Amino acid sequence: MAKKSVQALMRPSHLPLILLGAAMTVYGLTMALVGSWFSNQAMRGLITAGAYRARMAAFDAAAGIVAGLLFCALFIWCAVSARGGVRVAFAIGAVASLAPVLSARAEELLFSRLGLPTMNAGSVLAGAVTTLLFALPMVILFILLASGPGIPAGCRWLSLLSIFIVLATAFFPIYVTVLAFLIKPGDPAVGRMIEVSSQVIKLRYILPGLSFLLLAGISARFARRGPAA
Amino acid sequence: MNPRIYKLPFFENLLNLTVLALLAALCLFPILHILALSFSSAAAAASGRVAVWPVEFTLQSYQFVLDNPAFGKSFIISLLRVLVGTPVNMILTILVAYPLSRPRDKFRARDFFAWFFIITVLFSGGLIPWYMVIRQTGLIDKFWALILPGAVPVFNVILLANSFRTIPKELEEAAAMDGAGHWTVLFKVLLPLSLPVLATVTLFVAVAHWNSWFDGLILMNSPDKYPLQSYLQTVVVNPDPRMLTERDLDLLKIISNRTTRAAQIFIAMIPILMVYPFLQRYFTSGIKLGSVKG
Amino acid sequence: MKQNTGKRCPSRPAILFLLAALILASCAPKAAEPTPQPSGAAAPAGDVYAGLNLIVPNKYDPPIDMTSVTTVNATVKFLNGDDIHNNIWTRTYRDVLGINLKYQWVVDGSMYEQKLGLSVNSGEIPDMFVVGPSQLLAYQEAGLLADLTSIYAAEASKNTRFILDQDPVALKSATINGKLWGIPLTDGSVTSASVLWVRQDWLDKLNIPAPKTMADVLEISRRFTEDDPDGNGVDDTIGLAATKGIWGAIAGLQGFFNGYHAYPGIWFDQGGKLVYGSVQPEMRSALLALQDMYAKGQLDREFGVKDINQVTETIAKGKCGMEFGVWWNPYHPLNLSQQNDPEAYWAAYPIPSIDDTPARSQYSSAIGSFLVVRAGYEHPEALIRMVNFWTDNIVLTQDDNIRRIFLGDINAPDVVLYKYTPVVLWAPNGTIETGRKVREALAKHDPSGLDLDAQWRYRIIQAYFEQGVKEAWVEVATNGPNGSVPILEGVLGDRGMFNRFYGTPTPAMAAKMPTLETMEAEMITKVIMGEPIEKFDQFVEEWYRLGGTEIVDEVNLWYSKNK
Amino acid sequence: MLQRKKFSNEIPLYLMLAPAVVLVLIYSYAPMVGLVMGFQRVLPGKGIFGSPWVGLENFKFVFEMPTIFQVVWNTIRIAGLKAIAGVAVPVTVALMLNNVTSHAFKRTVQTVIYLPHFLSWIIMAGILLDILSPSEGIVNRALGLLGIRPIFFLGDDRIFPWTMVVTEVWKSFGFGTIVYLAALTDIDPTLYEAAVVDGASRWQQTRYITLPGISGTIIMLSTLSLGNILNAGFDQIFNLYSPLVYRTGDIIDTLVYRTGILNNQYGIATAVGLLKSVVSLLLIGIAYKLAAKWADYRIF
Repeated sequence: MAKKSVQALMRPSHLPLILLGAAMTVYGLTMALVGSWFSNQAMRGLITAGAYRARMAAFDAAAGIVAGLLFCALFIWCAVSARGGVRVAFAIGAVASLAPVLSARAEELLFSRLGLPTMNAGSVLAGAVTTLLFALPMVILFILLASGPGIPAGCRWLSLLSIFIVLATAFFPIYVTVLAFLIKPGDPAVGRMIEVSSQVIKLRYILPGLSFLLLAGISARFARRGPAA
Repeated sequence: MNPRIYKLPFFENLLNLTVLALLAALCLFPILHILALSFSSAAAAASGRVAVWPVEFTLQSYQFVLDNPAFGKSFIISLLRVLVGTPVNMILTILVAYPLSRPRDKFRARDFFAWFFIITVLFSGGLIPWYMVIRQTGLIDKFWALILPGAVPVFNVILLANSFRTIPKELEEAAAMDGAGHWTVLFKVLLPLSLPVLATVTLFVAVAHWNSWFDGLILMNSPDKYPLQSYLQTVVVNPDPRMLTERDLDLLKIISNRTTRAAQIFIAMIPILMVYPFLQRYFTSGIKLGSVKG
Repeated sequence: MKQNTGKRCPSRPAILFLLAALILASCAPKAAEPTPQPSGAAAPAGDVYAGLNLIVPNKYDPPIDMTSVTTVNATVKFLNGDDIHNNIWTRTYRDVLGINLKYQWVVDGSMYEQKLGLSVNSGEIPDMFVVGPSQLLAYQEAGLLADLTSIYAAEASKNTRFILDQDPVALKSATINGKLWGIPLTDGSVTSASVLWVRQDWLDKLNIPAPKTMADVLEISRRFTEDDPDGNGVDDTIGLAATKGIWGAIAGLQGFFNGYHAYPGIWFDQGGKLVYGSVQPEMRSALLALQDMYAKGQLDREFGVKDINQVTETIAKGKCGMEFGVWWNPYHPLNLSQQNDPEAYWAAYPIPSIDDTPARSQYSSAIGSFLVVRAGYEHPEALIRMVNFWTDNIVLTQDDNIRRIFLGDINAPDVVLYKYTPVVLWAPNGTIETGRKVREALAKHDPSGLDLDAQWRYRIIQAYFEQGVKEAWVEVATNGPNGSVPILEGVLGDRGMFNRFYGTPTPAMAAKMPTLETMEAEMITKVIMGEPIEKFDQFVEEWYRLGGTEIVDEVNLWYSKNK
Repeated sequence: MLQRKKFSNEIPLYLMLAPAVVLVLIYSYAPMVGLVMGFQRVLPGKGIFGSPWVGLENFKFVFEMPTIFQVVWNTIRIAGLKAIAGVAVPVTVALMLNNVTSHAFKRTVQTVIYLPHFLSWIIMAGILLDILSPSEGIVNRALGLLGIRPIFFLGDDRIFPWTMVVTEVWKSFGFGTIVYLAALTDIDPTLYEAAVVDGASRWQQTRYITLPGISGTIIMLSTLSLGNILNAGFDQIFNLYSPLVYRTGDIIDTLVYRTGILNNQYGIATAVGLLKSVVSLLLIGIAYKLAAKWADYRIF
C-alpha cells in the first residue's frame, strides 16, 4: 500500500509526451513569431491597426483550433499511455487544450453570450479567464506530478519548477496590465514592466512545452535505467 | 370630514383608483429613476439600460461622492443656510404679514406698504446693480449674502397675511379688551391659531433655500463656499460642444458619468424627502387658509 | 531507504509550493497598492526647486503684489493641504519670481464670464486676468487695459516669442489698432480639425473597404444601418452620429460638409475676399446628402434634440458606427463603446472627398482667451515675466522633474497642477510633435529618449500590439501609426482649411451673429429632417438681409488690414 | 388727539415693518437704479454713472429683432395654455380624490403627486429627454403598443408647446390639487344630504353643489395666473428646447438670455426686462381687479 515502486511516466514509450511538448513549443513559438511579425509591421505603420486586428484574429482562430485539437488528442494519448496519478494528471491537463481554441473568442463568449458586465477592462478580464483556463489545469497537472509518489524524483522537481513557470508566465502579464490600466496608469516603472511582460507572454506555451519535453527525457532515462534498480 | 355623501359604484371606483394610482406612479417615476441610476454601474447607465431598477448594482457612485470633500462641505453650507435662513425669513414674514393683515382703518399706511413690497417682485434692476449693492454692503463672499438679500419672501408674506385675516376678529378684539397690544395679539392669538399655515410657509422657505443655486454661484468668491445646489450646478452643466478641447477631457469624463451625478442629486433630495412627510399633513389647511380670503 | 524517500518526498514539493503560494499571496496586494509617492511633491517649499536649473533672469526684490481672478472646476484636485490660494504655482510666483499673486475670486469655469462681467462692471478690476475676444475688444475700448506693445518687445524671452510665433495669428488676434493688448493663450489650432471615425471592426465584419471618397462614406452609412453590424438581429443601428448643436468636437457635422468642399461657420479667402462658409452654394449638396441619409434612417431620428451626452450614450451602446470628430475622440466618448463591447475598434481616416479634389478639414484659431493687465497697474511687465517663466522652464522642457513638480505627477494623474495658474500657453504644435516622436520610437522599437508622457503612450501602444490589451486601442487610434494625429500633419499641410477671420468680433458680428447662427442651426436641422432645400436659399437671402451683408463688409475691412 | 392716539397705536406696526423695509430698500430698491441701463450703452467699468445715454436705442433694437413678435406670441400662448390646464387638471384630480374612501390611499396619492414640485427643472429635463424619446422612450413605446406612430414630443414645433404644458402640469398639479381639495372640504355637507333627499344624481350633485362650491377658488386662481402670462417658464423651456422648435418654443426670457446675457449686452437685456415688467404690472393690476370683482378676492 504505502509501498509503491517508482516507475517511468509512460509506457511503452514517451512518444506522446514528446509530441505534446513539441506541439506546445511549436505552437508557442509560432504564436510569438507571427505575433511579433504582425505587431512589428503594425507598429512601423506598414499595416493599419485594423488590418493587424483582422489578421491576428484570423490567425488566432485558425491556429487555435488546430492547436487545441492537437493538444487534446496528445493529452488523451498521454493519459492513455500513463497510469495512476499520472493518468489523472494528464486527463485534467486535457482541459487546458480548450484555451487556444477559446482565446480568439473569449470576449464574445463572456460578454455577448454569458452577458457578463464588461466594466472598463473587458479584454484584460477575458485574457485572465483564458489564461486561467490554461494555467489552472496545467498547474494541477504539475502539482499531481510533483506530489505523485511513484514518479521519478527528477520529474517531480522539474514539475515543481514548472508550477512556478506556468503561474509566472500566466499571471505576470495580467498583473502588469491591471497595474498599467487600472491601478497605476502612467507610472514609468510599470511602463518598463510592460516591456518585460510582453516578452514573458510569448513564453506562455513555450516554457510548459519545453517542460514536457524535459520530463519525457528524464522519465525516458529513468525507464532505461529503472528496471535495473 | 369630507363631503363624501355617495359611494361610487364598484367599477367606477376601480377606474377612479386606477387612474389615481397611475398618476401617482407618474410622479414617483423620476425619483425612482434617479435612485436606480445612482446604484447602477456607469456602463449600464451610459448605455441607457436603467429605468427604475438598478442595473449591475454598485455603491461606487456613493463612495465617489462621499470621498469628495467638496460635496460634504457644500452639503454642510446648505444645511447651515437652511437652519439660519429659514428662521430669518420666517421672522420677517411674520413681522410684515401682521401689519399688512390689519384692516385699513387700523393701519392707514397699509396699502402703501403692500405695494411697496409687491413692486419688488415685478421690477428688478438686473444682475449688475444687484451685485454692486451687495458688494457695497460688504456681503460678497460672506455667508450672509445667501440670507439677507432675499430675506423678505413677498409671496409667503401674502399667504400668511391672508391667513391672519381669516382668524375671527372677535378673538383679537377680546384680547384687545384685556389690554393686549399688537405684539401680544400677534404672538398670543394669531400665531398659535396659524400653525398649519406657518408649517406650510416654513417648508416653502426651507425648500427655496435648499434649492437655490444662482446666488451662491455669483456671490461666493470661491467654490469651497458654494451651497450644495450651486456645487451641483457645476457638476451637471453640459459643456458647450463647440468650445471643447483636449484639455477638457477630464471634465467631460466626469460629466458624462450619470451615476455619480444621480447619486449627488439623490443625496441632495434626501433632506427634502425626510422633512416633507412630517409637514405634509399641514398642507391642506395651510394652503387653503393662505390663499382664500374669508 | 526507498520507502523512506517515498514517504518524505511527496510532502516536500507540496509544502514548498504552499509556502511559495503564501508568500505570493501576501506580497501581491501590497505591490498593487499605489505608493503614497505623489504627496512628496507637496512637501514644504524649501528644496522643491533644488537642482531644477530654472531660468529666471530677474526676480522682484522686494516682492510685488498682483491681484487676479481664476477658475476652478469641480474636477480640479489639490495635493495635501494645498488650495487655489496656496499651491506650487502661487509659491513659485512668490519665491522664484517675487510676485505675490492673490486671487480676488475663484469661480467655476462655466460662470467665469458672467462673474468677470459683474466684477468689472461694478468697478472691481483685477491687476491681471483672462478675457475672451469680445471682452478684449470691449475692455480695450473702455480704456481698462494696459498697452503691452513695448513691454512685450522689451521683456519677452526667446522661448516666449518662439511659442507665440509658432501660431502665425496668435499675436495678431490680440492686436487692436496696431497695439498689443493681451498675451494670447496658445494651444493647438489644427487639433480642432475633424477626422472621420469609423468602427473598423464593423467594416471588417461586413467586408466593406476603407472609406476613400464621400461616396464610400454614404455606402458605409447605408450598410451600417441596413446590414445589422452589431449582429443582434434587430434593426437598431444608425450610420452617422449627429447632435442638436450640428457642429462640435464630438459628432460634429462640419467634417461631413468639408467632404463636399463646404466650410460652414468659418471665413475663407475666395478671390481675395473673405466669404462666410455657411452661405456658399457648396452647402447644398452636403445638405441634400444628409437629408437623404435622414430619410433612410441613417441618422438618429432624434438628433435634433440630442445633446452631446445623449450622443455619447448612442455611441457607448454600440448603436452607431461612424462619426466626424476631433483627434482625441477615442479618449472620450469612443472609449465607452469599447468598454461595452471589447471588440469595438474605431479607426481614423482623413476626411474623404466627394470628387477628385482632396477634401480640406476646416479648423479655427485655438486662441479664445488672452491674459490682460489692468490699465494703471504698476508692474505690467510682471505678466510677461510669468509667461517667460512658463515658456522658458515648463512647456518645452524635457526634464521630467520639472514636469512632475509644475504640471503633474504621472503617478497621480488626477492632480493636474497647471490648472492652478491662468498663465498656461501650450506649444501650438505640441500634439503633433509628441505623436511624431512616439511613432518614430515605435518604428525603431526603442522608447529611450522619449519624455515620460511620450514614453507612456509608447508603452500603451506596445501593450496593445504585444499583449493584446484591447483597451489600449485609444492610444493606437490616436498616436499610433495610421492614427488620428498623423492625419493632423496633413491638415497642417495642404489638407486643411483655416478660418481666416481670427480677430475680435466686429460690431455687427457681436450684435447679429447669435441670431444668424440660431437661424442657421434651425435651417440645417429642418432641411436634414426633410424640408425642401429651397429653405437653404431662403436662409442665404435672409442671412444677408438680417445683418450678413454688414458683417461681410466689416470682416473684409478687417481682412484688408490683416492679410 | 384721536389722530395722535391712532398713530401711537400704529407705532408697533411700523416697528414690525422696519427691518423688512430696510432690507427691501437696500436689496430690492437700490438696485432698481440700474433700470436706467435700459437707456444706456453700457460700457464695462463705467457702470451706470459713466455710460453714455442712448435714449430709446435699446428698445428700438429689441423691436427690430426679426423674431420678437413671434416670441411674444409664443410666450403668451404657452403661458395661457398652462394657466388653463393648471386649473382643469387639479380640479379633476381633486374631485377624483374626493371620491376615494380609503384614507390611506388618498393620503399616499396626495403625498406622491406633490413630490415632483420639489425637483428642479434641470433634473426633470434629464428625465423627460429620456422618457419622451421617439424611439426608446417609455411613452412612445407605450403608444406603439396601441398602434400609434412615435411622436416627436420635443422636436416637433407643432407639438412642443403642448409638451411644455403637459410637463408643467405634471410637475405642479399636485399643488393645485391640494388647494382645491381644501376648498372641497369647506362645502357644507348638509347641502349634499339635502340633495340626496331630493333624489339628485351624482352628476347633478357635482354640477350644482361641488363645482359652485369651489368656483370661487377656481376663478381666483385663474385670474391670478393672468398676471403670470409673460412668464412661460424659463427654467423648463431653457432646459428642453432646441433650434428645432424655436418657431413655437422660444419665449421672451430665453430670447433675453441668448441675445443679452450670453453676449454681455446688459443694456438690451435691461430694456427687455423693463418692458416685460411694465406689461406684467398692467396685467397683474387687471387680474386683481377682476379677481376682486368675480371672486371677491383681494390680496390686501
